[in-house]
Amino acid sequence: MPLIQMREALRQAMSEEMRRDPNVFLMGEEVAYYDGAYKVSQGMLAEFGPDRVVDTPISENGFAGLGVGAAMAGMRPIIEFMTWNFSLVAYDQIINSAARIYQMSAGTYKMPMVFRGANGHAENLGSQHSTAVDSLYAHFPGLKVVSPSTPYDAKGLLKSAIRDDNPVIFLESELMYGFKGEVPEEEYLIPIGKADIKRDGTDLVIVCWGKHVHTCLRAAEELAKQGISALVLDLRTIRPLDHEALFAAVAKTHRVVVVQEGFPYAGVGAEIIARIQESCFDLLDGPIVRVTNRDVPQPYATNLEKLVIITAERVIDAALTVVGRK
Amino acid sequence: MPLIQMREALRQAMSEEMRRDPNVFLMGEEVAYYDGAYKVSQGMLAEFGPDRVVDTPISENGFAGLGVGAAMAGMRPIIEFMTWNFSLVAYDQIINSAARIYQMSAGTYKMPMVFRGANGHAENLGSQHSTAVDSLYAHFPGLKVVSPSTPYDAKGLLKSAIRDDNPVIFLESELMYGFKGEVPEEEYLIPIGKADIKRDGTDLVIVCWGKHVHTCLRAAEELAKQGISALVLDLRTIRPLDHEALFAAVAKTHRVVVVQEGFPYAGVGAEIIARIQESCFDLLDGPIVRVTNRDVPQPYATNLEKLVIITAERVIDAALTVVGRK
Amino acid sequence: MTSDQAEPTLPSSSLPPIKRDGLLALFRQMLLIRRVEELAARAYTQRKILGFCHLYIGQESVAVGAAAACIPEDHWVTGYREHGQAMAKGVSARALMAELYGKATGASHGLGGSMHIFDASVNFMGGYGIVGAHVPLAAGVAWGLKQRKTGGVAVCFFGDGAAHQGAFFEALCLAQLYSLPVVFICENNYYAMGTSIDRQSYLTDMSLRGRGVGMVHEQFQAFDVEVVRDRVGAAVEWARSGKGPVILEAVTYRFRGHSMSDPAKYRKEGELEQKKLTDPLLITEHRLRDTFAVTDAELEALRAGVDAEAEDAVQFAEESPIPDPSRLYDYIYAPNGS
Amino acid sequence: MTSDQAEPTLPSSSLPPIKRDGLLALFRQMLLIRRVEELAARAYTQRKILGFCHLYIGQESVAVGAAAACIPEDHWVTGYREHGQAMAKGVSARALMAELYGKATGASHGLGGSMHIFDASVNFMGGYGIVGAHVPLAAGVAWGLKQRKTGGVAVCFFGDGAAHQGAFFEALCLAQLYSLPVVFICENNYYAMGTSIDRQSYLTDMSLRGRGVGMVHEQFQAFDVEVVRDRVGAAVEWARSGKGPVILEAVTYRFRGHSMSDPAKYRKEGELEQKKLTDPLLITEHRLRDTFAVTDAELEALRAGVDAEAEDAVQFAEESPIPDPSRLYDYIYAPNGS
Ligand SMILES: Cc1ncc(C[n+]2csc(CCOP(=O)(O)OP(=O)(O)O)c2C)c(N)n1
Ligand SMILES: Cc1ncc(C[n+]2csc(CCOP(=O)(O)OP(=O)(O)O)c2C)c(N)n1
Ligand SMILES: [Mg+2]
Ligand SMILES: [Mg+2]
Repeated sequence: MPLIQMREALRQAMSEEMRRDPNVFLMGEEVAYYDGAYKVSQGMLAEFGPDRVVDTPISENGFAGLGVGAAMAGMRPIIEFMTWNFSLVAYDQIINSAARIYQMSAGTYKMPMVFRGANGHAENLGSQHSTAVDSLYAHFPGLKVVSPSTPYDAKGLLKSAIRDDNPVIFLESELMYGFKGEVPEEEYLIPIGKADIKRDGTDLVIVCWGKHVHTCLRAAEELAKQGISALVLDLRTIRPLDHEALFAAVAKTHRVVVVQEGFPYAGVGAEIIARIQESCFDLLDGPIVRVTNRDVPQPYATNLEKLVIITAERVIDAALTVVGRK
Repeated sequence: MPLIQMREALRQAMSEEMRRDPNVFLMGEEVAYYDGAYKVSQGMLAEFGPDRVVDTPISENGFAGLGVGAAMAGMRPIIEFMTWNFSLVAYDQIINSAARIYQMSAGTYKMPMVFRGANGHAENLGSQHSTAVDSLYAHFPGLKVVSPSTPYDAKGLLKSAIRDDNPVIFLESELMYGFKGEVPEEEYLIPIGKADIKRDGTDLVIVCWGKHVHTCLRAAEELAKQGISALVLDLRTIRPLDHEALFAAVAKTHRVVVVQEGFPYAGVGAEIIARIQESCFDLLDGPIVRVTNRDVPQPYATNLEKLVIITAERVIDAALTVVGRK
Repeated sequence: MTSDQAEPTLPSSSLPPIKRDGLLALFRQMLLIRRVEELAARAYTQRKILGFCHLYIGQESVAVGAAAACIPEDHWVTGYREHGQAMAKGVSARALMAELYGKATGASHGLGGSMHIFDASVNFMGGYGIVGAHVPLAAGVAWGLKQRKTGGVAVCFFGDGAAHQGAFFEALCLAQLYSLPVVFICENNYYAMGTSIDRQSYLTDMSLRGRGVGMVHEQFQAFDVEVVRDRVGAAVEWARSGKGPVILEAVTYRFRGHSMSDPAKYRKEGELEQKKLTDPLLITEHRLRDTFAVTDAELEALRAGVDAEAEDAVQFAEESPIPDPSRLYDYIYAPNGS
Repeated sequence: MTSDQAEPTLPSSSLPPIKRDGLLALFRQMLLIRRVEELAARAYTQRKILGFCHLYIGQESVAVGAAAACIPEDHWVTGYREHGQAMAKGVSARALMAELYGKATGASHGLGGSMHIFDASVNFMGGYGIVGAHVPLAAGVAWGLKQRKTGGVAVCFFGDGAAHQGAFFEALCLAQLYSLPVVFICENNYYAMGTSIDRQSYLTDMSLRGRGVGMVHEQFQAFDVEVVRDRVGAAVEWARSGKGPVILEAVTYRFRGHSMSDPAKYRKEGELEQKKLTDPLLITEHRLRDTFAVTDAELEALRAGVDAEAEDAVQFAEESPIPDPSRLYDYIYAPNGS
């Protein structure tokens, strides 16, 4: 299987779907002429032309809403936010338009569209450019929220997202665009809503998604050396949650660490804890431990930033705590 | 003590603080000439004049940002959103400006301001006008989030919020503006960050805030008739959470119901559950039960709406479940 | 870098002058909207209609004149004060009234209510409650109509208040940049809730927003349905011919409060009475009598028909079933491939 | 309802013509900014400065000319490309460079970085990363300055790209409605990242946005620092005298990529070379020589002084301590009454 970068996998997904369906188009800042701020859409303008790979001015609220309207008029837009930080100026359009029109029109207008871009912290970008938006979107019925951790998953999930008749929030990571993985030549889809065991284990489950799946895999490796067998469950889809996979992992291990980028308060991690304790209370040997960013706005300086973000060490610590070794 | 409406209590708080400090001003849609969309600011234009009670065009993003800038220039703005639904178009200003400037300027510019308005569902307003924004703001360090349930609390908390040197999100309720309660003539403050036991009890704690404190008190009364003694803990402040009061109530009752308006996924309720299980795991007799809105966009029709919102019956049900009577 | 660009002006429309039957039909439509809303107001006071209910009374000439200038392939997107546009575009009085009643037979099956009317069969795309937020949607609809080469134009209605929202501005920029077939119609009814236009804005002609983005713009007095038909006609022709978007300001007036709970004390003394002299229904009735010699008897018959249709809508709404609770979870996610 | 309003134009400023020493000082300031940024670029390639680093090289005349037109009581609010404005307003090269290095001695103690420079002692109010979002802040600063009768004016810098954001538009509307003492300066450097002005906008003169809201507006070529001083001078006088806000477009050009990672391949063939002929440093150097007979020796001495100051800033940054980890939680909430 060819080894390709995450950005190429995403590009393949978009290009294949655009070849398949003339209604799919990509719109966002610098996606066309510049070949993408992070080169995700490199070469797509050349293949599909300026009507289907569309540069916008800096008007996230405007072009998010434009995407919604286009979806209602029969298109299948892919709206790229250069990073999800900038989606906050378009928040109303995503919540009050994209997520709600299908319901408030009683099914008259479907919303087949994808919002995608880089989520969460990159490096030394400071507080305004490091927001993880997972919970801000997962909160709302009407949206699906996906966050892949490998090129393989990214391609299969993005293709499913583009074919989905509902608005899908697709969370990528700037730090992962160059990450390589195997992706088959032949077409495949990965269903939205299915978690994936990235490493099996018996002593505890580490629940994670997106870029921190790799942090967790590194932690699991280290834990293995200490004789602790960690199951790394990659949710892949944040909304809807794959209860079956989640609860099965809890039933198997009885101990849980949840790793969630971003702030703890009312984050996705809190939701996972709430659901596990609601449904698997008696299966738990002890409290679930969360690993999140420290609860402070992201500072610029490297030494402070390192204190704030999630590291394998912090995941290991949490794992040792839940297995009673700390 | 005089019995006054919630709207009057809020007005007293603002007026007293405006008399006390010339830098305090109120800005928002219809706050001045119209006397407030919900008459909260009735008469204030007459007393304070158009420089301090200021009508705006429909530009929430603009005037939220204007408030931030004014705070940086030494004012203490109170920014009214006619309802918090409309704050979603100003979301970026609240998150990326108000909540973060103090940190990213390393303390150079404080942000002494209040954003306030009606939160959550009113009646038959449909999906775009019924959003409970609690978790969308409580998620972010840098913000304080307050939600009073009585005129007494509202006045004391709003005065504290106006004097606070940080941005405070103040969540009121359209359905409660006419709600009456006793408010003393003499000045008082209620500190931000302190919960209040609105009814004591021993069998379970019902954690709640804002308008649903009353739903919970009704439920507690009904439960009492069935021989179940419920402690109703009114958080009053959602961020920062009063851990002391919360954990004490859990330690006392061992059984918890969390009542949170709005959607469940990554809501404030999930956070409360996460914190309790993190800190009081061994104190719990069984799973904490959440009562939230049903996880659907708010429908217009009354019969559907009633199925979606929180009712005393649903709280009673949850209480019976946690005490093992169901 | 150009320091300025010439501002083109909109020509007359090429629509033929309206004939007797045509004008009678427009009059009937305006009257029907008025009557249906009067009955809605009555039902509201009876608490059969709940929540917000924003009446269009006084502004009927705008929606009806615009509809007369459009073809069925044109798609409309509006704010929350949309009963008039919905009916003008073809939503039946029954479907509208049943929606206001929150009934399963309503245009949005009772899920939307007054602010969220939808009907794909007549290309009526709602009905939105966040002021200004639907304006980008209209640009997107125009994008879709253009890409799919439907020949249709998007028409977007919004108020003077909405012309202060960032979403509105961004939509103008995008529509102009991409030369989208969309006509923006600002219905300046002098007020955003209780705030008069001169208290919310330095400029009081919202079509001038177009100047800031290079868009063709025009303000016109919209009390006369024929004028509306001509000016909107010119604008949709412009957009349809590929020349790009247009922004119009239709100067109008609302006779009722902002919503049912608004006593509208903010009006100037005598202002309402003054404006009622230009009631669109009056103007068109005079035209019918003066130019087309329509008789009292004809008008009486027309009125009776309208009354019957409006009352029938109420009865339909009254008798319709409420939404089936089992459907509550049906509209969160669309089943794929449906 | 008025259909239009006369558009006033901005008079000349009443600033006295600049003298030899004055122009030398402006030249020195521009050169210092240039030099500091060149050293920042070097440090960036050495990975001593991280994250985003947007250089102002080529645009120095705008910030320095504007500063020459302002008084200390004027407050500045800017975007993320603000090294030049920060220094022009009085932030020291040391405090700037240390911030870029993420050191405790930086303007924002290492918490902000390149995009978030703050210094209350010179009324430099940052430094914001969300394009356009700081424009309403400037209106608010103006509100505060006006209410507190400080005599100060708010000055807001932003790019051509920012003039497409809703926040920007809403801020213009509010500033005009409330007649706030604020000067909006759009630095049109031809590009928003890789998108040239004519590819992002139908109108390419962003000062024309003012026409949509009735604001006094003017575009001018900003390569000559004296011209900037005059035009910004006229604008701040206008605002200070209570006449309301002004929007200016300063036509400029950035010589480097958007950020350090941008190879800027999107420029037209020969465009950069062409623009370098109007390098603000060149223009002013010629003026100094031609009009004020400044000698080679004088310029050499000036350059040496600038180099030394810039190198000193680097050394200061290098030697400064990193932020104390114990302070991580210090800046989430301000202690009340502090
Ligand atoms: C973003 C937002 N802010 C505020 C409101 C509350 N609101 C509803 S209608 C309205 C006035 C709108 O005025 P205008 O646009 O002139 O339309 P009109 O009501 O006159 O038709 C306001 C402030 C809202 N729905 N959305
Ligand atoms: C809301 C938002 N969208 C996108 C970005 C990413 N971004 C940063 S700078 C920039 C270009 C801005 O161009 P302009 O306003 O002309 O300023 P310049 O960089 O030329 O100084 C973009 C798109 C952002 N920071 N904020
Ligand atoms: Mg209006
Ligand atoms: Mg630029």
